[in-house]
Amino acid sequence: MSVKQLSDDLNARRISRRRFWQGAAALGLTATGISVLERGALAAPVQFWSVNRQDDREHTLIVAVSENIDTFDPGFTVGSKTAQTAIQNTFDQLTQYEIVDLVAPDGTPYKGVNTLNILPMLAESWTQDGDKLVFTMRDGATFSNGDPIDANTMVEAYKRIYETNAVSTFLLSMGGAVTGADAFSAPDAKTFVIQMSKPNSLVAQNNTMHNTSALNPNQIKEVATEADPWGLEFFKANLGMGNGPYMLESYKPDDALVMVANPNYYGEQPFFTKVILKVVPDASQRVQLLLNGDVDMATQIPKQEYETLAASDEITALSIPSNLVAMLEMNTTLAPFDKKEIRQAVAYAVPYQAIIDQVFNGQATEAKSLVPSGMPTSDFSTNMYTTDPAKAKELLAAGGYDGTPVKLSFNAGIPEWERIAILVQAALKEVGMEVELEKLPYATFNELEQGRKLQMWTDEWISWVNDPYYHLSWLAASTSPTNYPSFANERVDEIIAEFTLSDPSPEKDAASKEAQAIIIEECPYVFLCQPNWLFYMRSDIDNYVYYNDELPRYYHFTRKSS
Amino acid sequence: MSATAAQPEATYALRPPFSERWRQGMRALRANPTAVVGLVIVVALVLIAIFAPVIAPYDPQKLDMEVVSQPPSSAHWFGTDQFGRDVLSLVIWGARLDLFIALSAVILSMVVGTVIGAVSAYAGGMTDEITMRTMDILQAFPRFIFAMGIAFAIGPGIGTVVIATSVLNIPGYARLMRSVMLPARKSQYAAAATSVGGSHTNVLFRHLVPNCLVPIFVNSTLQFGWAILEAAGLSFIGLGVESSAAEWGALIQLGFQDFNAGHWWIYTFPGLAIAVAVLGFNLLGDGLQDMLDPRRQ
Amino acid sequence: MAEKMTAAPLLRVENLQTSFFTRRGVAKVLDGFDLELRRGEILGLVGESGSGKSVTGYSIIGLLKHPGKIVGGEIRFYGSKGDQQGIDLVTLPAKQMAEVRGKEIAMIFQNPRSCLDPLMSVGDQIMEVLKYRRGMSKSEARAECIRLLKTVHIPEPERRMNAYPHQLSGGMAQRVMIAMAISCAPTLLIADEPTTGLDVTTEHQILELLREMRDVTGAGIILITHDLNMAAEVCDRITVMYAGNTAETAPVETFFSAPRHPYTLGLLASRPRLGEEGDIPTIPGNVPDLIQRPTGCPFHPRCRWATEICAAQEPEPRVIGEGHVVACHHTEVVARDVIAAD
Amino acid sequence: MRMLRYILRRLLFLVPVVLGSIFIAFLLTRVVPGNPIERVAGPYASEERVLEMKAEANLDKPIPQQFLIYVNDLLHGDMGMSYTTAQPVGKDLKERFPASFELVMFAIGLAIVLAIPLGVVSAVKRGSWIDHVARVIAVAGVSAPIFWIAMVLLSIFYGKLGWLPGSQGRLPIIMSPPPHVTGMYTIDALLAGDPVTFKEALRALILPVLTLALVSMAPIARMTRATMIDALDSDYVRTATSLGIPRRTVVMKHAFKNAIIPVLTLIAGVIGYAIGGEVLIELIFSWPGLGLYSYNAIMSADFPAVQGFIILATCLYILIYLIVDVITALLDPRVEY
Repeated sequence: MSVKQLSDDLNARRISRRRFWQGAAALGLTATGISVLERGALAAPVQFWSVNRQDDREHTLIVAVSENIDTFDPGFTVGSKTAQTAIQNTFDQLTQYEIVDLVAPDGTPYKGVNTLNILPMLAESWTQDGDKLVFTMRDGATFSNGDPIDANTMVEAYKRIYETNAVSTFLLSMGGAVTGADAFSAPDAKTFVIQMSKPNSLVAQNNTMHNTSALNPNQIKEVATEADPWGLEFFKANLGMGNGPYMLESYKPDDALVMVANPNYYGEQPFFTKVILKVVPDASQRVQLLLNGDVDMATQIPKQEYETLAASDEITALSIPSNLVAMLEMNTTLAPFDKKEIRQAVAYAVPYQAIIDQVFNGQATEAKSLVPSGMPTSDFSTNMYTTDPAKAKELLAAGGYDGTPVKLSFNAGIPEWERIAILVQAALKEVGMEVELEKLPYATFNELEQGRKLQMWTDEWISWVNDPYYHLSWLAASTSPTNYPSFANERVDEIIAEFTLSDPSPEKDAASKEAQAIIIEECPYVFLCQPNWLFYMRSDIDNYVYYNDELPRYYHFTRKSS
Repeated sequence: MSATAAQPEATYALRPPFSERWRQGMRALRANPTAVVGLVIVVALVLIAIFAPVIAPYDPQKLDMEVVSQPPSSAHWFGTDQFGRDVLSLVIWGARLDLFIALSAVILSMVVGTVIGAVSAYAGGMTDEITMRTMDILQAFPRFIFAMGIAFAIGPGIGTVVIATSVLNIPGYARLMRSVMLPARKSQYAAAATSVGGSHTNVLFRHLVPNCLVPIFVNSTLQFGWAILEAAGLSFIGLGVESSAAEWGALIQLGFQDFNAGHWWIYTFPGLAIAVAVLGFNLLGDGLQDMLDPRRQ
Repeated sequence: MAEKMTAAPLLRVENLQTSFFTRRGVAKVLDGFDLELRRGEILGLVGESGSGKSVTGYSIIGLLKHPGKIVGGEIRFYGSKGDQQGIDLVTLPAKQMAEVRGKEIAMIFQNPRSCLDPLMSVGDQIMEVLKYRRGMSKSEARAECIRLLKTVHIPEPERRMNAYPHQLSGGMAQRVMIAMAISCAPTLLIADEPTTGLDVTTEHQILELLREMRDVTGAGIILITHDLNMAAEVCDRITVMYAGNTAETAPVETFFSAPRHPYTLGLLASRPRLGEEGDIPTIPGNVPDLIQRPTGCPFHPRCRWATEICAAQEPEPRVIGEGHVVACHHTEVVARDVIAAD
Repeated sequence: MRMLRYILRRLLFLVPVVLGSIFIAFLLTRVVPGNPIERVAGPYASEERVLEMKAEANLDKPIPQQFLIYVNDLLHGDMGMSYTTAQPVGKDLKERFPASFELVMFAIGLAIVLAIPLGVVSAVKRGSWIDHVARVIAVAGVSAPIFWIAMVLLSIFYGKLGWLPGSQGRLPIIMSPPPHVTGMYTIDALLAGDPVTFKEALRALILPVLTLALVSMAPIARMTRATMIDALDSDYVRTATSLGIPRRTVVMKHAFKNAIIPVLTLIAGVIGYAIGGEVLIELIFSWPGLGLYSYNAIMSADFPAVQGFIILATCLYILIYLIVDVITALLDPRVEY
């Protein structure tokens, strides 16, 4: 019998409250834990009688989201934004970024984060001591059932990430920074230590993300089976017991995910006691719901909706510069894009301004290097590509393009890609390159992209860590799993290997610029633009904080009283 | 069989030749206004499709950033889309592509289906049994999902749409063909032909098939409408033809991206085009069905 | 027999014109057709397919289907009350016509099994008529239904009542039809090829039953048939129709002993006779196109006695004997030839 | 008892059809290029992990063996785990079914209520202007693309007028569903005596139901008209008329009853079509039913989910036909059972 099953049973009234208490005690839950569970469990069925329901509308935040959960396992979330958001709001990490006041280019003040200043969160304080990250654990931090969190909890949790070969392993061990599960230790219950292979600033930044969320070791033990000692099956389908400001109340795929405030949270209770992530698959319907006030926020809104939403008095539309780069990518191992001249010809043919104006409603800035403008060492100076059909024709001829039509593939789920593809198709046709558009369901697209089977395609990238080497490691290192154009350049590989984990230095910055210049010249990516991060909420919602992982933290939000 | 005394009892052998029935049908058409409306629409569509290059005021593939998302005007009767393409021209060229897709899908399913049905009816026995059970299975499949599955499996493109929309029509044709064939097989046609020494294949295709074609032809008219709708549906969820193609479903899909911006003309006109076309084929098919069915004259 | 001949007329059809407005043109299916029926008489209406026999029946009972329409003439019906004036069924408003149907005039059809609602038991169908037409309660209707079924000699009526049409033989179904038809004691019964599709024994039984019904109810019966043998078996008088006209009317004995219309002669010659071998002579040619009717006598293109006048002028019916009426320009010539041949 | 035997016999007869559909569903997912594991694993998973996952899903085995394993699992009530919801497919389908069923039943109910009178009137007034208008009305519904109708209806009745709820699923977002009994919110709300939830559930149904009903109407109306014309022209209707039975009774009792039997079979087909065919409606109305589930499953190459859905839909289709057959057998004394 598991906690979840127990609460489900109570929920469905299959068992009496007495049996519930007995069962809970048998499971070894503390009294607080039981009461929390009971409250959570009873919440739903009691509710249907409260016809009012409008009562708590004030403190209920409703968000229209586009997709279901793919996995609830913090170690493995890379796809679904809904999953990442749920995890981010139900788990605290050891550290967090400092929140600062910023001003958008259009003059709107907003809150963002300073990625250079990492503050404690679950930890009471932290320091970097050479090749060691030392965290002092907070007193009184517990999981939502009351189980205490100490350094040993963290060791277990990080061990799970490494033992299960989770995606987070990739983040933490970037550049060989953290090599194995034995890098995590707890000299005492209050002290948690991460041992790095050499001093660097990357691990501390990577460590602020939801992928390092710590699962409750007690719960892992409970759900583990012999074949599955880390409970992979369970945590894929079920959100682990969290330690953050919210806890999961219910989740029904294609319907809604509901979170409620965690009464055992060590920090301040959030303004919104309930957050409903409502799945609305059709993008224009999400906008309709937002415009009509049935939801407070809507995510994954196509860029072309900006004008409509920004024009509404009832909507706050934030347009915030972001490090996201929209790119046209070419497979450097497939003809005709195995020739540099052909790739450069494409870069000269692309109608950059039309894309910014027509596709992104002007809510984008030019992008001229792989390292985006908001990231240290970004260098646009060597980029000479402008929309120049004559030059493009010249280069096509120089590259010996034989007129074979090429395929431009894109992910059907994102309307911007379709629009970009149509514009690029027309532009390339003008310079003599026949392009067939291939609109692919995201599953097929992802598979073909990961399998390096696409010829030319559109995609985007944002680095959660604001570090050029982190960024280059993902996109330009020849061994990177996400270097989809299969770009391989010895010098770039060398630079990445040498400087990714090194301390800041003028040479490090210069090397980054050198690598950028090489990538611009070799042109595996055509940088279309840097779209702004657009965020929409009803005007009565306040206190949005922009994080560069783009996941909203609902505990910051408040509702203005009318 | 309800035979009113006013008409001589129709027997299979006594049915007038096709040309006579066709003439009767044409006469009947005049007495059936809804079918006439259908016929007029269909003929108009076919003409538009054939003469698209002449009729269309603009090149439908010409992007023009100067006139993006313009509402209907004297220069652009149906307005322009997000890429400055002329919606009227797109809709006109769309008739060509959509009719082509529908025609291909109908022909494909008709050919495959009728051959299966004819062979099955003619062969009888186990072959018939197995074929018809297979058709049962196919018919029990959720239609659109199956089309989606096929489209997903073979990837996007015109050929995909044709195949995806045609596969599940096959059982309908096979069944129809078989039901028409079974009585026909026993009739004089087959007996006469085999008695003068025709081979089986010969008998099957030279004599029996032509006599079964009328109901199949009528059914196809109705299938046309379905094929257009299904192709549009596939385009809507992104499993259809190339995004930039002048296909009604693809145009609606692009138009819907600007739904909230109030650019109604981008999705309304292709939508109306589909509605009118499907209505035309349905009314015509409906009318033909009435007219060619001797009982409902 | 003789006193029946002098009985009061029940129905007099005069110059009836029924046309079918088809897409090809107007088909004059009945073109000035005359007929007279007396009470208690069985009149045989014979002719080839398409001669307008059934249309006559439908015209009388008012069941012509679109696009058929009565365009002229009179159907004077003298009803059960023996009204001297009679009522003209052609001009009778639809509502009153519906009153007449079933109660005064009933009709039985060919293919009796398809004439019964397949989803209702025969008892329910008969009781339905009794309920609507005679205002009977359920129990009354049930009793009456059993009585009616007994009348038409259906064994075990209580059990048969629950049978569905598909469970009945054709003969049984026709008996049920007759039971329904006589349920309101109509004065006129039209039987349209009532034995088509029945075997010879059953055919005989049904005809016998019809005669019995006439004897019991005193109704006049029009028996529509293409089978002269059948007409001979049961009818008092026979009217031969050709292309919507009356060719010849005669008492049954005269009809067979002294037929005078060329078409009648043809029909008689082409009827199959028991025990005869060899080719049955057929009437050459086809039934004329009713949309483009031949001028003059409609039979002239097929008639071996035809002369110029036949093509020019339509023959008027002439009385040539006791109840014997013939519409032919050459009755005398035909009579001479026939007698000579005998 | 005889009926029971009839049903059993029919069920037995359907076994090969179900097996066949399982096979085709299986085959369909296997001809998809690539396989879902790589996508599920993501770009970051190590190669061993991918192989391990493939082995877990039996995708490393030859296809015939995969099929046998699948059928064996099916026989044990296991339809596999969905890659997209991380839940057993059987559980997913069970959860989604009531949402779709409620939608389809209301829609077909509405379609029947509208289409059958249209067809009857058309047939009775055959050739008149009423007939022509009724036929155009019936056909018009099926002429426009379903997603187009849905979007336009939403923009009018939600966006512009605000009369009806938008694309928010089966209940207003902040309402929780009534206690689960049937899973159909309208019925469950009534059972719980909760008029507010009932009203809201009904309101949420209006637009999707209307959209689906519009496209389901045409075939029903067309078939009703045809069978009604046949029935009105039939010998038994002529008999009833010749006996002076009132026209109303002739039309409604004799003609209609006979005409409706073939229409029932057609309705079964329409229901079957609707259960698999309201994908686009569920997508646009955020309706958490089988259509949206199968849509997500296909778009993410979720083999077990796609297979499970197809098998369920096929079985439902067959079941509906069986029910109609039984109804027909009860209505029509000619059917032997």
